[in-house]
Order: sequence, then structure tokens, then C-alpha cells
Amino acid sequence: MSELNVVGKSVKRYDALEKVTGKAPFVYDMFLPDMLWAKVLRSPYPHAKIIKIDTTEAEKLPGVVGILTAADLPKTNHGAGLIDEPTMAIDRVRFVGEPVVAVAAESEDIAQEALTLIDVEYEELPGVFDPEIAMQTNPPSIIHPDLRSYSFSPVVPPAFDDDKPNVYNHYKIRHGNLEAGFQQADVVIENRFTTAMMQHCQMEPHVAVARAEVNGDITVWTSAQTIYGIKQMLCDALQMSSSKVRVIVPYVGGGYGGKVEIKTEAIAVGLAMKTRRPVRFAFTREEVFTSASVRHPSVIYVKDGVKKDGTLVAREVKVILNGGAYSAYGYLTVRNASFGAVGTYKVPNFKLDSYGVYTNLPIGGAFRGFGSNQVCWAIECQMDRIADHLNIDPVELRRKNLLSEGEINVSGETTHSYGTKECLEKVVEEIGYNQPKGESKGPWKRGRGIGLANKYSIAPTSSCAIIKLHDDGYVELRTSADEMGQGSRTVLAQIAAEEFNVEFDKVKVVAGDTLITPYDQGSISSRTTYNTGNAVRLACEDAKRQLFKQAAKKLEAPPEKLETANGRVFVKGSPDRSIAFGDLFIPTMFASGKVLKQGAELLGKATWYQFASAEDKETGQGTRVVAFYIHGATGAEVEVNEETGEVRVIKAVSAFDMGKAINPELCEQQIEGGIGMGIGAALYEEMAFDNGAVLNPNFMDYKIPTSREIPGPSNVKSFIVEANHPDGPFGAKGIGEGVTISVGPAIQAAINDAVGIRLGDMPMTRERVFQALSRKKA
Amino acid sequence: MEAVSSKIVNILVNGNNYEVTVASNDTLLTVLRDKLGLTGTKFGCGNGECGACTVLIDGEAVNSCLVLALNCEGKEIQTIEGLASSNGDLHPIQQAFVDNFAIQCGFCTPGIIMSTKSLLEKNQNPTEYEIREAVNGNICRCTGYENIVKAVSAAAETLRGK
Amino acid sequence: MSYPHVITKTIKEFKLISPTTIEEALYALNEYKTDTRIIAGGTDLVPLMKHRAVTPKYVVSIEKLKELDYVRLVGDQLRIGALTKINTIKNSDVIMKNCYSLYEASLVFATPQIRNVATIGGNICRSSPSADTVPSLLVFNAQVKLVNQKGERIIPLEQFFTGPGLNVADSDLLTEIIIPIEKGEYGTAFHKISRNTSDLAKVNCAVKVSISHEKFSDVKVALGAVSDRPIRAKNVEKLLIDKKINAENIEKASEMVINDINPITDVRSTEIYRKEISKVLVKRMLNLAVERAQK
Amino acid sequence: MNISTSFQTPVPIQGVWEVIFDPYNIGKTIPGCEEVEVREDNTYLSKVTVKVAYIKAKFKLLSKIVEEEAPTRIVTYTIGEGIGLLSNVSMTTTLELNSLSEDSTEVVINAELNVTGTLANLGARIMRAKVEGMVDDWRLSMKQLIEDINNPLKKVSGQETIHF
Amino acid sequence: MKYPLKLHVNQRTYNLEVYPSQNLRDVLREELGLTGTKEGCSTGNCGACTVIMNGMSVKSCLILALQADGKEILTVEGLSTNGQLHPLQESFIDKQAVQCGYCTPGMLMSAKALLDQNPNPTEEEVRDGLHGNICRCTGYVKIVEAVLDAAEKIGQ
Amino acid sequence: MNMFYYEPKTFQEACDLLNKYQDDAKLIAGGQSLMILLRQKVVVPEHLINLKNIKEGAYIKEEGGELKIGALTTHRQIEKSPLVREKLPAFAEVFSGIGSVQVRNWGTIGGNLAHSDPAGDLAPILMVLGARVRVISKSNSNEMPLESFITGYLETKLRASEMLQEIIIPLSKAKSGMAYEKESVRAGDMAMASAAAFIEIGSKGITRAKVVVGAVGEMPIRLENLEKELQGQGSKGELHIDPKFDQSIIRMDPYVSKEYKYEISKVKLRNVIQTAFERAKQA
Repeated sequence: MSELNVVGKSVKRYDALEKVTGKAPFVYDMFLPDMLWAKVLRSPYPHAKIIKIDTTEAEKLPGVVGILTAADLPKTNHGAGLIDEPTMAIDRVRFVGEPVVAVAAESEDIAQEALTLIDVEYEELPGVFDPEIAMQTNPPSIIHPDLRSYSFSPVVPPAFDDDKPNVYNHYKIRHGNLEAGFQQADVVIENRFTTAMMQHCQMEPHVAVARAEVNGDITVWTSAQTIYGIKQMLCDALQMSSSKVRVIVPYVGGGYGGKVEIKTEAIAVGLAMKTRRPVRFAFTREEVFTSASVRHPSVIYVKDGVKKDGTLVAREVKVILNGGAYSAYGYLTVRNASFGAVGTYKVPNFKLDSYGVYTNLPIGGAFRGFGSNQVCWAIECQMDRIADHLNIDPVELRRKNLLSEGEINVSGETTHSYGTKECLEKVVEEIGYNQPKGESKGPWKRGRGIGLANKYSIAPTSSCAIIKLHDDGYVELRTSADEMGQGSRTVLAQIAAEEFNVEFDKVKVVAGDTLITPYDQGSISSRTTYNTGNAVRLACEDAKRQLFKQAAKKLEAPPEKLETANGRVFVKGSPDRSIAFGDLFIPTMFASGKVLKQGAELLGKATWYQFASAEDKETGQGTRVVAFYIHGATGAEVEVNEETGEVRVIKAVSAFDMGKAINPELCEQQIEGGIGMGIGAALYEEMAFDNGAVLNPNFMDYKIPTSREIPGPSNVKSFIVEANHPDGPFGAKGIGEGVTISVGPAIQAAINDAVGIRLGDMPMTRERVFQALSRKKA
Repeated sequence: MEAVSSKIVNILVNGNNYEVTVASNDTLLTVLRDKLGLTGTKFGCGNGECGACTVLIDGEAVNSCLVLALNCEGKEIQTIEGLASSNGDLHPIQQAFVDNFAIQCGFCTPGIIMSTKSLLEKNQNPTEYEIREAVNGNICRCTGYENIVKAVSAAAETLRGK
Repeated sequence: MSYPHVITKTIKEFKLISPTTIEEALYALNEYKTDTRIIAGGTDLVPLMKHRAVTPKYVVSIEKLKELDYVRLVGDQLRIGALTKINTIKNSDVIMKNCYSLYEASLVFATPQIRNVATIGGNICRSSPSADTVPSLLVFNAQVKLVNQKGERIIPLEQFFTGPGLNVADSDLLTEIIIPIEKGEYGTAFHKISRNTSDLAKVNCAVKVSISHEKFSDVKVALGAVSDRPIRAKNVEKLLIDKKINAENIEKASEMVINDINPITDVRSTEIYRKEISKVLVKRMLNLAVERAQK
Repeated sequence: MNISTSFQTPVPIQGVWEVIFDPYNIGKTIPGCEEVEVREDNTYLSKVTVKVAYIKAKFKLLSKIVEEEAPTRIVTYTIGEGIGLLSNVSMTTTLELNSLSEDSTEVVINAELNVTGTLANLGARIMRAKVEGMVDDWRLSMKQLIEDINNPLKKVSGQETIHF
Repeated sequence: MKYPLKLHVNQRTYNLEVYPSQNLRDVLREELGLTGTKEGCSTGNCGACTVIMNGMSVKSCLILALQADGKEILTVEGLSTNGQLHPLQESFIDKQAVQCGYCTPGMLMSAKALLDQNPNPTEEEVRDGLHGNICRCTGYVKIVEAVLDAAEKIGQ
Repeated sequence: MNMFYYEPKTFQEACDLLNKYQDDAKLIAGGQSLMILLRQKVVVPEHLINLKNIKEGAYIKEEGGELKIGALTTHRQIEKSPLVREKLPAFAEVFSGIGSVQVRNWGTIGGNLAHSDPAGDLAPILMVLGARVRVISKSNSNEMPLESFITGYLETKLRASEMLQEIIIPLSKAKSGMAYEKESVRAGDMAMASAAAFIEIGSKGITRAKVVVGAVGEMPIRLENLEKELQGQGSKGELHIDPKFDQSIIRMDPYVSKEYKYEISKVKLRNVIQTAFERAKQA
């Protein structure tokens, strides 16, 4: 590849100036003229029938303009793959926090007061919260009695289990011969692992502002990360024709997977249509916890057969994801979480069953890592236990069992762009794995540990991009890849700049408006750089093709001999033979005397489609099941207080292979952010429940790490391993989700190194550490 | 007798009761637009010359830019936003303006429609002269008024038929 | 009073007093004597305040004094409350019957929106030389009632004006316009020359003639926008009284209006045009009034 | 949340049963209970003000006796919503009576209480610690009432105790 | 019942009338349109609404608007002057300390208050000084770097 | 509901208002706890009295061997006060663990104590220091030990017409040491358990010990048995600390078990006693 000018450079973020000056547009900051404020009355019960809804008193309250219930909406459900979720509860509520009645009023206060005047009569049904109880043949409650009548996506059809009425999807992988594998094994080790429910806690709560246009069209501004996905769900939920709905997403104050579903949009739109006035529906922080999606809590059983030398010969995994009341993106998580057990290790005989189980809890959805966090937690913890058992160094055990480039993994895919080994070695070195440990002070004991991670990216999937050339040499990129902090606008602009050989600041990005910007599946699954990046490259090529056709005549050289730089078309190798873009397609400018007879606008368009192979339903085998895998490793050094169980992270090092780093500093941002969120998941974050009601729906009691809990810059190191992917733009893959996954296992290993306890439940709260220490003492 | 520089004023706009803090120097127009966000009513000249800010106070068309908001306590005000019914159906006057191509840039339209409404409430069968006289206080720069007059007649006819 | 060149959209802050009775209003006017304006409909005052042509500290709003909104016949007098809206005048049969030229003035008074708000009292107190209601009132010998805390006085309207925007009211409230009802054969007419109907007058003129035995038994001519205040054309009147009604006399008398007026050149018209058109206007109005009287 | 407590009282089991089977009596003992209205058999409405320092929350509650086995067991299911406050409660209370001897009884209280809405959102930490204290108060006042009703002679004119 | 409130925000004076129950954050955002100050939690935990009042960093969601009467308030909109970015803003850009950007204004205000009091902080002091502000994207690493960088720049 | 708002400039004015409106009034100082309740409409006072403008209410001074702190003094003022740092360094140290800088900048000591959250950091420390509070009303002014001022969960002895004016901390003349520790998930969080100890030593070891355990019961609780056990200990430099206490005072916590709360309290108690003792020796 020839030398790159913009790609691979850490240009400053496209959006930083707007963001440090407080001028960046966020929907939470939007207040439209004549706007109404929406509030929602939510179910106080985890599971109940709705007997009667009486809104008459609320309607009488001055300032109340519109009230919306399921009766006002089409009786249709929506969903990510399994169409099971109503916009508002119809005749039954399935979790505490499910929307039941929405009010639009002149002020937030009035709307709030109106809620207290609404009378809803319920008949409580038994609630089910534990997924292992819920997935029994005779559970205390069947949460979706009509499950089998729901429609679903034909792309990945669900598999139901006849004897498990609350299982909404069951994914299977079968590879080799498990029985034979276990027979070969010298040792069989089985363990149970769990992870807790987490909330994304985007700093910007979910919000939508909807305006019903007089012609019946709908405009919705929303803080979402899948602009077209949201549009689709809205159309499904409200039975609207897709051209009638315009979705606009300015900047998103954090996504992490939590803004892919219509949590606010449909209700805002419903109220706007009813009142004919703009409606703002903004979640309070409490609502984010009770009613937005969450990371599935999980119970995972891993049973491994290993040789004495540590070689894995058989692995059986059972993943139980607590999906909450509706399947949402959890429908896909059930399948894709499985890949956490696929992407890192070589296992000749493999069996996996993954279950999505309905319970009466908040909805399990997409969350940075999409199931891989849970499964990799279990796999990595299990690897450490095998190492303990065989008395092999955990790093050595991993080295022995890693996949390698070109090898077939348990899904039947060929391994590509596999940087795990390099990442592992880098981390081993940088964390000082083999160095003597720091001194312990009083009850504080030090330890180090390492965890690996892999994260697949979704396929099939597609992205489109449009390039418009400006007569002054600027390149305009139109994309619907949502900017939620991951830097998509910057990275995509870098790709366009590289393609046209212009400076980075000569690229303008137009993003996030379904009337203007072309289809994109969204900022999910660490897919944007790879997929939208590819689309941008193709669109640039399309624009250049047209440009060169025009220029060929003027420069008297064949199109294939042309190249662009700094807003001009050059004949390759002849710096003196060039023409400015503006001279090729300037639109009519009377004053300048340039009047073009044709081709006043130059638009390049392209669609990138990432294909997926057919997949066997019973064995999960296919030749291209995912777009790509990200691999990496994290090393952690911790201090554990033997008296109280408190764990402090002293140092964290992560190395990840993201293919080509289009913008290395932005990749570092993702790694560091992943470490931060990973530490939260590992040590602090857990939604607590009582009878289905969240006990800690606020930042006081739900503990997100602050700058004091994450080590400072001198103790956090990120390393980029460029294992280029043959299909990626400039070899790039993705990075967003990977790092969070390996942090928990690394800390777990470090705790063991410090005080000799193995924990299997995340988060590793101080009470859990304390209990394990007590057990060890006893 | 207290001299006040601001006061909370209750006004009924399009059937909704608003309690707004109004300064002595606020006109009804600024209150409607800036405080209530009802920007359908337009600012054209600020001097009562163009009629773009026409609203109905207790049924009478007035230039809202000339009315002190403090004097509107208890008044019933209708603006263009209140014309279409809550299910989105256009008022016959609005429909007539659409049907008769009486709209071009659209900036004077709300004011003219409000003047029309005031006229047709009192006079169900206006002559062309009466129509011209009724919209005399509204300046339109695009249409040359012809289609507006037609639209008003058509609206009158529809309303009479009702 | 001309508008300064700095045009703002906002009014300078002031304090508003909103009396609900005449007593309260008079009390307020007495209390806040300086830097105070009275606002009725406000169609003149609001733009003046916006343009900072006037920047009162206090404004007394008499909008709530509903008792001043009436048109009634009392004995041989027509009485109009100061807060009567121009639109009310336009729709009043009593006024049409007893003060036709005032009715005619209301037809061309600004725009419908303004007529719905503007009051006759406000139009008089604004004391604009071009006020459209005033010439008619002058030819009818109207009087105005001025009230203050000490008492009330009734003065001829003619004596009310003292200059452009100026009048004799001090902390007085103009409450009523009293128009003696004319009996016998008389005719009256009003017309204004302006760019379009809703505009301010270049010249406006009202005439009232009484006829007896084919002679002018009484003539009253009043004009606006041709002097520093609305004026009576007494030279014209003098020349016609007791004269025979014929074209020649009317022609001759109309020419005399030159001696009554003292027009200026401004944005709306020129001195010369105003002089010339005044003659024409007076003549036409005389003819029209005569015609009406003879009917 | 689940709260369990118990007390012993020198009253025969039948005497205890008669007291606690009467909703009026139970209502009287609940801290903050302002009124009790028996609607129909086994169902009663009550209004309770929960007061934690300057935080006051008013609830209207509908209780239903869902299980009774005289004289040993009574299960009440209560649902309620805040008045002017977006909060709901639901509670299943089980009272079990064990006869310890002819004239003494143990009362075991087991309550499964769920609170949602604003009050809960404020932080479970606030709620829990207080609820436990309130149940304690309830236990004491119930014991007091049982004993007062069963030994009416102990009390005259409200305050003074006559010792035999 | 509304009460008069005089706020000096970013060197401009605003005369307002507000209800006693309104907090400073909502008044800044909804009445003055200064939406650079963010709403993140309303319980004083996330710090997105941090502003500087009379030189002190405070959480504007936890202050009655009326308590700010007559006080000098600096929000992120007032941080740059005459189009010239504040060194902290420059450093946040240069050190790539911005991701989704929603916590950024509050973070900047906390950082400014910190540097005003302690112009030469250590890494630990920065981590300590910013712990009232939650960031969910960055892991704080680049934020701390940016603040240290700005301190150096200001010191020069 | 209509809410009326007042800004008294003096304690007297504030007391007059309280006297007038009694239970219908609510005082707000820093409001760092109250604002949340107001927003949630859990507290809806008819009369809201802002104390922030009482300039005479914020001070730190030494008077007659005692440290006097005005109720409206902010955490930050105390934290940064040279006087406090000199006289009670261990007290000044505690503040960095209270909330965040932003909260300390606006929150007041009086507000913190009057709010009486059992997990609060200040009450345990002030209790072991033997602090008193001055409670005033329109016509009265009383002092009482902080220990008896706090009566329960968010509850104090304050009557509707009363307010806190001053916190008085006696300064020990003996060789003494004080320590406070809390266990919280993150720095600055509310404690899940906390402990404070104050120890005076003489030639025959500990002459006076005050020990408080916080955040486990309905209020911080003095452990007098433990104090007695400590009496006379340490003359040879070693302490035998058995920090057990009546577990029935421990209240439910949604996030950690009572057992853990108990165990952790014991660790904290042992730590603070030891630290206070060391400090006393070095004093």
C-alpha cells in the first residue's frame, strides 16, 4: 500500500471544538416552540393484568393536553428480531417500569402531577426473576403466552424449546464429537459463573422530541445510535409508512448499545400525533434505569475436558441470559454471545447452548460487547481454574490453546486477522507479569492478572455512503453512522480525505437525517469503521470515476491515469497537468461567468454489503458467520484489602488488534474507555432488585467508577496491534466493544494472584471478596 | 393603585389556559411567540401596519403587536395554531386557502386567515368588496390578493354549507 | 412628532397602572403626574413607545373602564364614551343617523384590526393633526368632557388642541364626547385624501351645511393634516353663510381655504399639493353636503 | 423486601386471634394509620401516613384477607398507591400464632413488602432502614393492643395501672 | 408564586422571575437557553451540570435558582472569550479527551475550578478534583492528561 | 401548590419566619440533600426559607478553648480552614471523603447535621469529639450535646420553630488523637459502615476514649462498653481491641448483608481506635 496521508494519523476529533464549547447539539438540549412535556406512568408491578385505566381526573387537570394509552395506538408489537414488545402495555405489564399511560402537558410539573391522578387497576400475577427458574418446564408464570404466534425476522429465525415456555431463543453450536472429546480428557472441570445486570448509563438520558407535521408526516429528533433501525421500529410500532417518518440524530451523549430501541420515540410521536403539538419525552435518570434496556445478567456453565499438558479437548457451554420482559436486541444477543466462546481458543470438540429467557425484569438488550462480556468472563475464569487445577501458569495455558491464522474455529469459519498472541505477549510484558510484585502495605495485598477477549462483528449487514464534491475542492460525506462519541465522523472523514488526498479539514460530514443521509445499519457491533468505512471508500471511488471521466477530456489523459490531490485532478506523474474540481463541475455562477450546461452536481454513491454464509440451525456451522473478530488482552494490577475485601485497580494495560488503526488516538480512547467501563463491570456495577423493582435507579446507589477509581494516565496503557483484515478499509476492523470484555477476567486473575481466591460472580464486590476470603480462612 | 412592571397574566389561548409572567413592555405578540412558543403568529412590522401578527381577541381581529400583554388578562385569544381541529383536520378557511392557491411564501397567511375568520364569523356571505375591506389590514407581497379573495369566498361558501 | 431613526422592536420598561374605576384612574393620574401616559387602545402609543419616541415611566391603562364605552342619545345630545372603539362607531346606527361624517371617517379609519382596538378618545387625545375622527367632530361643534380629581369641565373640542400631539388635558381624563344633535335640513360629508384607505391622511376634510330657503344658513368646514392641529376653515365658512347655494359661491369660497390652512411638506405630501387639494376637497365636500342636505 | 419479627404475649391463642382477626384492630396498630373502612368481608380500605422526619408520604391501601386458618394463621394481601405521590406499595403479611402454653402465645410476623416509584427511586437505603424500624413499632403496638384488650381490667382511666 | 432573580451569567445580566422550586440548572438551560450545562441525573451525582458560581464549582441541579441571586456564574459558554478557546478547551481537543461530549462541559468547569485553586496539580490531585464528574466514555485517562496539559500551558 | 420563598439575612429573621410558619416551613441551606427531595416532590413545603444569605452564620473561630463553627459554614470552608487544620487536623482530613468538591463548596455543616443521615460522615466524628450544637428559636437559645441532638433516621431534636446556629467542638488539652474511617464503594460515597474514635492518654494509658459506629443503625451510635474496655489500656503501647457490639442495631441495607456490615464495622472500629491511639501518643 502506498503511503497514507490522513489514515493512520491521530487527527483531532471532528466534533471536539463543538463539544468543548458547549455548542454541540444534543436532543436533551432541544426545546421547540409550543412544545409539550411528556411523562409516563409506569407499571409498579413486575407482572400483572391491567384491569382498568381511568384517566378522567388527569384529563381535567389544567395544562394537560393529551393522554395516550395503548388503546390509542395500533395493536402491533415491535422488536429487533422477535416482534413481541408493545409500545405501551396493552392488557398486561411484564416488568416494573413498563409504560402504561403517557401524558403530554404544558410543563414537566403538570405532566408529573397528572400521573398521580391516573388510576390504573391491576391484578398481580406471579413474577419470575431467576432465569433458571423461568426456563423450567413449569415455571411460576408464562410471561408471553402468545410467544409462538409472534412474527420474527427471517434473517435469524428464533428457535423455541417445546419444554421451556419462557425461552424466546435457543442457539446451538455443535462441533466435533463432544462425547469422544471428554473421553480423551485427563481431567474434566465444570464450573458455574454469573454476571450481573448493568445499565449503560449514557450521560445523556434517552430523549426524543417529536413533531407531527400538518401533512401527517412525523419528524423525530432522538438520541439514538441506529437511526434507520429506530425508524423501522417506529414504523412497525405505529403502523406508519416509512417515508412519513423522518428521524434526525444530532450528537448522541453516549450509546454503548443502549440507544437502539424505541424507548422514547414512539410515545413522543404518539402524543405529538394526538395533540398536534411538538412533544418532548425525556427520560429522567431513574427511568433510564427502570425502563431502558440493560445488560443481560447471565448464568453460564462451562465444562471442559483437558489433557494434563493443558490442551483443551472438549468444551461444553450452557449460557442462560436473563432477557427480562421482552426480547428486544436480546433476541440476537442469545446467538451472538455464543461467539465469545468461539473467537479465542481452539477446541476440537465443542457444544454450546445459549438460551434467552423471559423474566419480569427490565429488558435485556444490546450492551457494549453484546453477550461476549458474559461468555468471555466465564471462559476466561474457567481457563484460570484449569490452570490452577493442572498447576500450569494461566498465560502458558492460554498460549497453548490459542487459535492461529487460517485455522477453522468452532463455528466453521476460517480465522483471519488474529492478533491475540501479539496482544497477549504485549500485555504480559507491559504489566510486568513476570516481575516481582509490589510491596504489600498492611492489609493491602498486590496481584497481577491477565484476561483475553474477542468480539465478533455482525453479519450480514450493510452501510451506504454518499460523497458530494464541492467546487472549492471540499469533499462532503453523507452518512447515517451515528456519532455517539466513538469518533465515527472523524474516522469516516479521514477515510474520505485519504481517498481524495485532501487535508482532513477539507472534509465535511453531513450525518444523521433520514431525509438526507443514506441507509446505515447503525453504530452497533463495532461495525462502523469496517462497514461504513468500506462504503465511504466505494462512494469516493464512484465520485472519482465520474470526476475522472470529466477530467479525462480536459486533461487529455485516460481516466485510469488520473489521481486527485488537494481539490484538483492530476495526471499521474505529471504535477503540471491538473485541473481544479471547480472547473469540472461548478454549478452556474452568474457572477463568476461560469455557466455549466450539464453535470452541475457530482455525487458518488455506494453500498457496502457484508455477506454472511448460510448457517446450519442445529450446529451453528457456517463459512462466514460474522464480519470479523476483534481480539485482545488486558492486564491488571490490583490491591486487595484482606480485611474488608476492597479491591483497587492500580494499573491496567490493554492491547487490541483493530486491524489498521485509522486514528490511533481515537483507538486509544476506545481502549481507555473500555478499561473504565470494564472496571465498573468488574468491581462495582450491579442493578439490585426487590420483587422486580430496581433498588438503585440513581447514580448515588448504582456505582459508576469515577476518576478516583480508574487509574490515572501514568498507570493506564493502551497498545494497538495492527492485524490487518483483508476486507476492511485500509485493513481496519473495529475496536469499540472489545476492551470492556477482558478487564473483568484480568482483575479476577489479579485478585487471585493477590490473595488466592477465585471469584466466579461479577461484579467482584467487596462483600463477595470478603466472603471468599472468609471461606478460604475457614 | 399599584404601578407594576410585570405581572402574571392568565390568558386563554386556543382554549388552553396559560399563566405567564408578563412585563409591562411586552406586547401580546412577543408573549405569544417568545413565551408561549406560538410562532404561527408572525412579526412583520411591529407597528400594526402589515397585519401579519393578526390574532383574535375575544373574537375580534387585532394586531397583536399593538396590544400590551398586561392588558390581556382574562382574554380569549385565538391564533392560527388553534384553527385546525385536534385530529389534524384543517379548518375550512385553511382548506380554502390551500385549494385556491392563496398561499405563496406563506408568511402573511396566518394573519390573513385570522382576519378572514373574524370576518366570516360576523358575515357569512360577504361581498368581494367586504372581503377586500376585511383583509385590508393585511399586507401580502406575493399573491396580489386575487386568490386570497377567492379563497375567502370559497371558505364562506363552505361554511355556509355546513 | 417624528420617529427617531433608531428603530427598536422593544418598548422601554415602564410601570403599568390598571385602574378599574374612573375614581381610581383619576387618583392614579393625580398620583403619577409626571412622565405618565394614558393608554386606551394603544394603537398609536405602542408604536411610539417602541420607537422610543415616547418613553414614559408610568402608563395608566384605562382599558378596564368599561363604563366609558358607549354611544347614546341624551336629550338633544349624542354622547360617545371616550373608550368607544372606532369599529363600534362604524357599526352604530345612531351615529350614522346623527353624525354621518363621523361614520364616514370610521369607514376609512386605518385597518379593521386597528378599528377593533383604537378608541375615539384615544384618537382625539393623540392630538394628531391628521386624526380622522376630529374634522367631523369639529363641524358638529362637539365638546369634550375632561375630568380630574377636583372636578370636571366641558370644553369645545376646537379649544382642546394646542399643537401637534399637544392638548389642554393635563392630568385630566377625557371621558366623553358630546355632540349636539342638529335639527332641520343639513348635510354632512367627510373624505380623506391618502395613498390608500388605511393610510394616514394627506388632507382630510369634513363639512356640515344647513340650508334654509336655498341659502346656506350655516356652514362648518374642518380640515386635518394641513396645520399644526385640526382646524376650522372659518374664512370659507364666513364667505358662504347666508349666501345662495350655487356653484360659483362654492367655488369662490373653496378657494379661500388657502387663508385658513398652513400646511407643511412631509413624507405624506407637499405643501403645494396640500394647498391645491384642500381647495378641491373643500369644494367637493361642500357639494356633497349640499346634495345630502337637499335630499 | 422481607421482614420477619415475632413477639410473645401472655394471652391465650384464641384471645390473640380475636384481636388480630379484626381489621379495625390491625389498622389501629399500624404506625401512621389514620382510618380504616371495612368494605366487605375480608376487604378493608385504610389510609396510612408514613412519616420519616419531614418526609411525609400518604398512601391509600386496599387490604384483603386471602388466607385464614383460625386460630393460627392469617395472610393479608395489601396494595396501595401514594396520594399525590408517584409511589406504589404491595405487601403480603403473614401472621402466625403458636400456642406456647394455655395462656401464652407467640406471634410471628412475616411481611413481604414492595415499594416502587418516587419513594423507592430516592434510594433503597433510605427506605429499608426505616421500614425495619417501623415494623418494630408495629410489633410493639400490636402486642400492646392484644394485651390491653385481653386484660381490660389492667387499665382504668387510661393511665393508671391497678395491681391486684 | 414567582420571585425576581438577577443572574450574572458569563458577564451578562439577566432579570428573571422564577418559582422557588426551580433549580439553577433548569433556569440556565430552559430560561436562558444556555444548554451547554447538561442534565444528567438531577441527584448531584453525575456532575454534568457543574458551573462555577462566585469562583466555586457547584452542581447547578442542587442549587435553588433563587440562591444564585446576584451571583457571578460561569458556564461553559463563557469559558472561551472573544473566540479564543480557554487553554483547558484547547487541551481537551489536543489530548483527545472528548468522546460523546455530554460530560465535557461539566468536566471543563470542574477542571477550571480546580486549576484556579491549584494551578499546578499532580495527577492524583486532578483525579481527586474531578471525581464529582462522571464520564462513561473515556475512562478519564485522556481527561486527566488534558487537565495536566492545560495546567502546564497556563503556567507558562 | 404555591410555594413562598424567603431570604432572611439574620438568624433572628429566620427564627421569626420559622415561628410564624412552623411545620409549613422548610429551611434550606446548601440543600445538597434537600434539593433531590424537593424535585421529587417528596417534600413540598409551603414556605421555603433560604438560609444562605445569613452572613453571620458562616464562621470558624476559637473561643475559650473551643472551636466554634457557624451552622452555615460550608464543608469546603472547614476543609480549607487553617484554624481547623491546626487544631483538629484529623477533622479537616475527613472532608475530602464527603461527596465531591462541588457538593462541599455549597453544602453546609449545619445542613449536614440537621439532615441527620445515619451514613453521614460528620456526626460520628463530632460525636467522639464531644461536640455540642446550639439550637435557637425566636426567643430561645440552647446548647445540647450532638449525641442527644440526633435522635434517629433523618430525625433530630429540632422542633418546627428551631434551627441550628452553631457547632461547638471542645479542644482537648490532654494528649489526644482522633480518627475516622468509612467503608464506601467509591471515595465520596455514603458510608456502608463507618467508625470514629477519640482517645486521650495519660501516663497510665488511655484516660478517656470515645468510640462511635456510624452508618449501620438508625443513627451513629456510641459504644460505651468498648470505651470502658479501652480505659486504662495502652500504657505499654499495645491495645487489645475487641470491637464487638450489639448487632441488633444494624439496619437492613439493600446492597450488603447485615453480617458484612458488622464485620466491616469491626475492622473500621479497630482501625480508628488504633490510629487515634497512635495519634494521641504522637500528640
